[in-house]
Amino acid sequence: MSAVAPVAEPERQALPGLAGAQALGLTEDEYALIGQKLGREPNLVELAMFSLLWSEHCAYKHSRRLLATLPSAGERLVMGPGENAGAVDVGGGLAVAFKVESHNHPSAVEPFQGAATGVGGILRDVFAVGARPIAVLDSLRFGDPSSERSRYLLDRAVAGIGHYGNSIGVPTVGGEVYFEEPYEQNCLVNAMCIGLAPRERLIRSAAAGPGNVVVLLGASTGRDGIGGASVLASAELGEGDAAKRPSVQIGDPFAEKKLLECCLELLERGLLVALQDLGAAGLTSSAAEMASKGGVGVEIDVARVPLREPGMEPFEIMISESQERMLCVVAPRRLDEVLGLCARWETQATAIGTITDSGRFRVLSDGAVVGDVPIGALVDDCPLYDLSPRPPGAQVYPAPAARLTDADPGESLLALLSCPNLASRRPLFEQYDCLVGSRTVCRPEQADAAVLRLPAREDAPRPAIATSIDCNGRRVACDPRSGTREAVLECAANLACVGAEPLGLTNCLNFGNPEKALVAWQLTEAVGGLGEACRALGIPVVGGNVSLYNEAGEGPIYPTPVVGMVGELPDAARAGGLAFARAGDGIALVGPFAPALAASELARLRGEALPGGLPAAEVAAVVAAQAAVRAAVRAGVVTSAHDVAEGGLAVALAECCLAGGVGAQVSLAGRPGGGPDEALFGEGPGGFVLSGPDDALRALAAGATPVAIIGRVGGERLRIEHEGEEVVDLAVGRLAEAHRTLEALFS
Amino acid sequence: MKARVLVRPKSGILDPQGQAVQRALPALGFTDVHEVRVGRLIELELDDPTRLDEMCERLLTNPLVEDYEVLLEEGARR
Amino acid sequence: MKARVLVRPKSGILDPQGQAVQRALPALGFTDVHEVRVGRLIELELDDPTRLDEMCERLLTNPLVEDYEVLLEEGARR
Amino acid sequence: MRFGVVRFPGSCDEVDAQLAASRVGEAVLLWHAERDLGRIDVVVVPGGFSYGDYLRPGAIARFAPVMDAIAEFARAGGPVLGICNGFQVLCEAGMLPGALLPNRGLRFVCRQPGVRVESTASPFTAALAVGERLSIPVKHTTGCYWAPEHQLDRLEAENRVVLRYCPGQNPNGSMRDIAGVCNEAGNVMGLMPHPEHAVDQLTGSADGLRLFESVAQALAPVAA
Ligand SMILES: Nc1ncnc2c1ncn2[C@@H]1O[C@H](COP(=O)(O)OP(=O)(O)O)[C@@H](O)[C@H]1O
Ligand SMILES: [Mg+2]
Repeated sequence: MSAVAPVAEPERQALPGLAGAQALGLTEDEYALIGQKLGREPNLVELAMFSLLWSEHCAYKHSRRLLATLPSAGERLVMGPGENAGAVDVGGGLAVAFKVESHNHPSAVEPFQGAATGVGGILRDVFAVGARPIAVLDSLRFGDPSSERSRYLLDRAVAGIGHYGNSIGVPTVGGEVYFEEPYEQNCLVNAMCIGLAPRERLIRSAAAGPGNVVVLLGASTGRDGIGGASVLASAELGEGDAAKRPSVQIGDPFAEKKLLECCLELLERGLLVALQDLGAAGLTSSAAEMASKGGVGVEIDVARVPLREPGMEPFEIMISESQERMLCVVAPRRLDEVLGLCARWETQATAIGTITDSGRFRVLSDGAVVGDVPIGALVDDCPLYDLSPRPPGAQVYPAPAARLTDADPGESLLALLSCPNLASRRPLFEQYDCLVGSRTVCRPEQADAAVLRLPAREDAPRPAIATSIDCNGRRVACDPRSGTREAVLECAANLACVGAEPLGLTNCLNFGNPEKALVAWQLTEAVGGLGEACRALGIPVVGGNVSLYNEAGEGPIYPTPVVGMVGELPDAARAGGLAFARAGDGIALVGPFAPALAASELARLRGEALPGGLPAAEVAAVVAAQAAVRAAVRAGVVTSAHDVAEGGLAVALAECCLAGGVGAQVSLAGRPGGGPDEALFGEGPGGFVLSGPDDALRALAAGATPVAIIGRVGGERLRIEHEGEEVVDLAVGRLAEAHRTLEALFS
Repeated sequence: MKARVLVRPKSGILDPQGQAVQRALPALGFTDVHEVRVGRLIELELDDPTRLDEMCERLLTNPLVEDYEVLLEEGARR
Repeated sequence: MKARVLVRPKSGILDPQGQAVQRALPALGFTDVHEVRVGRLIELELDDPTRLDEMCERLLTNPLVEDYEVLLEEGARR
Repeated sequence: MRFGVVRFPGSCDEVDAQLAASRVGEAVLLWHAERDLGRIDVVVVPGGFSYGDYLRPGAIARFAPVMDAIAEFARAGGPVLGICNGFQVLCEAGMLPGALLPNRGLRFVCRQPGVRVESTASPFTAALAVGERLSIPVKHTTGCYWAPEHQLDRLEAENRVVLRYCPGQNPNGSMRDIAGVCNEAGNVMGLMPHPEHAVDQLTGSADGLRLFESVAQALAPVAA
């Protein structure tokens, strides 16, 4: 095509052509477009770079237009989507950065390393913006634990998360796990990280200053995950997975701990112009994105990159996904100081290139040009695709297997407490250090959200943040718009129960193949519901991640838009717990709760088909109820607060009893015509169980929020009456025994 | 009979333990060690060694990231 | 030259890893394994094997709870 | 009253230990590569994963330059507290008897067991009473305390088992429920529970602070 072919060793530069492009996952049109942008055919290095940056994983080609509809502005927003992690202001000159990301396909291939490197990756995103990671949360989905594969994935993924988080010294303070058949072949492993930084020290990733030096920090580069981004993250899993295995990445939390401390100290001393993590597509994406954001060019010499394996080709070096590496831009006069500090932290640091004003990404190998592409073409010119959504005529997901028949309410309650989706998560979270950092005020199972203390400030001696991560994929499968709205409301409800007000939200959209009309519809509806709920709460989406093509065998996973939220509370000492604690306290059901059995956990146990829709929640009324609960908790007038979620009111009551080791007597009235099961086990947003002195509970009714005093704390049994008839009478010890079933999966 | 299975990280696979040990050696005065890999040793007392490979592949090792080698007690064979 | 150090828990020291492996075997159809011990394998590439014992005693093993054995590449000697 | 808290590459709880110690005195971090401790009254070898816990927990850290200075400090009678990874380091260094083996359950365990004070022979428990029950979290994978039977007998006879897990609450299979021991002179103590994570009721318990207060009190006449 053009005469300005790059100078290079000719044998390395045989042109891969269209066939090569297709092998790397590009379409014919995309290949033609690359030729147009370059004015010639790309060589292997260039094509490898394009194939990754133009992959779904990096270019968001099927989701970017949808994401643009999400609210991303707000009073407290410091940094929104587009940076490695978004951030909100938490007062006192501090900002909290946070993001959730998926590592689904690597975890399906090798769960321990997949989950571990997932944590490592999200930590880097957070310290890349200059924030010290202070908490991790995990969100997991597996098939039913009756399958050996699911148990293996669960066991190893949990071990991997713990291994990385514990070793690097960041507490894992919360998370969630669901077991549903559609995740059997395609598990989900999402990890969220929260970081803390002085507001003015947050750094962006835009490179600047032609002549500045590009320094690679951290581990040596090996053949890890070569093709990982395009092969593992963007293609459906299926036959031949074994062949993808050699690209497994091994996490080294020790290396990352040093890298983390080193980067934070470099920033604290003001030695860096820009900082960026190396994630998917390695050097290619990090350098290209930094240059693109800064409107500059970049030159990298692959011969200077420290290698772990001999004989690596330039293209391999450019796209390797070796872990525990960062890229930074440094002014030449600061270089020695930077290298010295890195040596002290035993972190390898190598000048591998320079910032230029060419607007081009030039790859050199020992000085010879082996690739030369316009940065704009790489980063911005990937074609975006419109989705072709079509709602399904009927529910496409099969009914879950029936596990419970002819049960009375007491038996149903025990079955629910012991079912894998509701049983105590203790066997998981005891494998995570939830304490390191000395900030953890509310640990797992003590409250609905984790609470982390912030440094004291003049107007507040014990300020804190709260965080939660949520999504019930089965409900999203029933109704992607309502289900996603519910996930956001559930997250905010958890925050309200500890007394926290939401500040911002991050999300990870785990969906199937967006080229299918059904998945396109799920995605469109879910993003619509996400935006609606955020607007109702008045909070921005600060960032997130999209993981598509989550299918294997029988079809797509349940659409799973995982929502992570961060909120603030003025006084950590008043953080609300969920435990019933004082005999004699009244128990109130608060909020516009309209329980329905369709799509509930009980319906799942009974093997009922998924309905094609959920009742529309009155979002404004739910938000108002959250505000009322939050105010009561903050005022310190109630003893406990817990939201009603999976398993309905009876399970919520049982959880409050279990947390406090005390019983309760409750009397319920039902909807006319509705039986006890609906009142006890029906689900829906907007319900809270509060305990405390009766007058404090009654005072809650001053607003428009419905409040009903339904019982009293005390004794050693949970007794529930429905319409005057006793339907549950169980010792708390019996509830505890039922709740412990997950232990068996980890022995 | 006794069998030993030596399990090591595959070549090309990152071995953080080996690296850490290697970096620690010079300070102890061992300056001539060029490479260290850390793996696992599994010693078994069993009757029938014919299925050892299967055992290694299914349970004892992670074939994605590890290689192994079986050493049998002298005189024994599979 | 190459050296291998095999490290195992001393007899009498509880080896929960070995026990866990042993418990897992019957379910996979391996019913004839009477004992399993899990230890460490350290492979070194070094010039001079004479100080290997010292290296083992000071760093590579904890002599209180571990035994070791050194295997040298064939033909090599200390 | 000045605490020095060691920072190895891979330490995680050193800042928490520094914060805890600074509730009763001054506290500074000691870089692993230093050979000189400076003016220090108490050394804390903190928790975490020094050198990634690679090879064996504590195996590499014990050769850090700062450890020679700490051994010297201990020989001169200076109080040294090894917490979790620090306990492992002190055992590997031969400054405390025994070894820490993988937990019986083979998994990391983060839990808040009850711990009983068994001896006041160490300055870290001198101000406590034998039989007191403390609530202090543990979090580790390699915390099963082991020593030969005859040595355990001797430790008990010499009053050197400082802390035990309360009955039924041993999280790791430690022999004789041992959670912490001290050296012959009593000035070097190691324990698996993390007293630095139990210094404030707000984060769960303040019982661990007692150990820091105890050593401060023990040293008070000297420091004065
Ligand atoms: N679902 C989403 N909602 C909002 N922002 C998103 C979402 N998915 C991705 N983003 C934003 O798009 C940018 C690119 O994401 P990603 O490629 O995952 O970043 P990185 O390479 O740093 O991991 C990030 O700023 C991220 O926050
Ligand atoms: Mg990033």
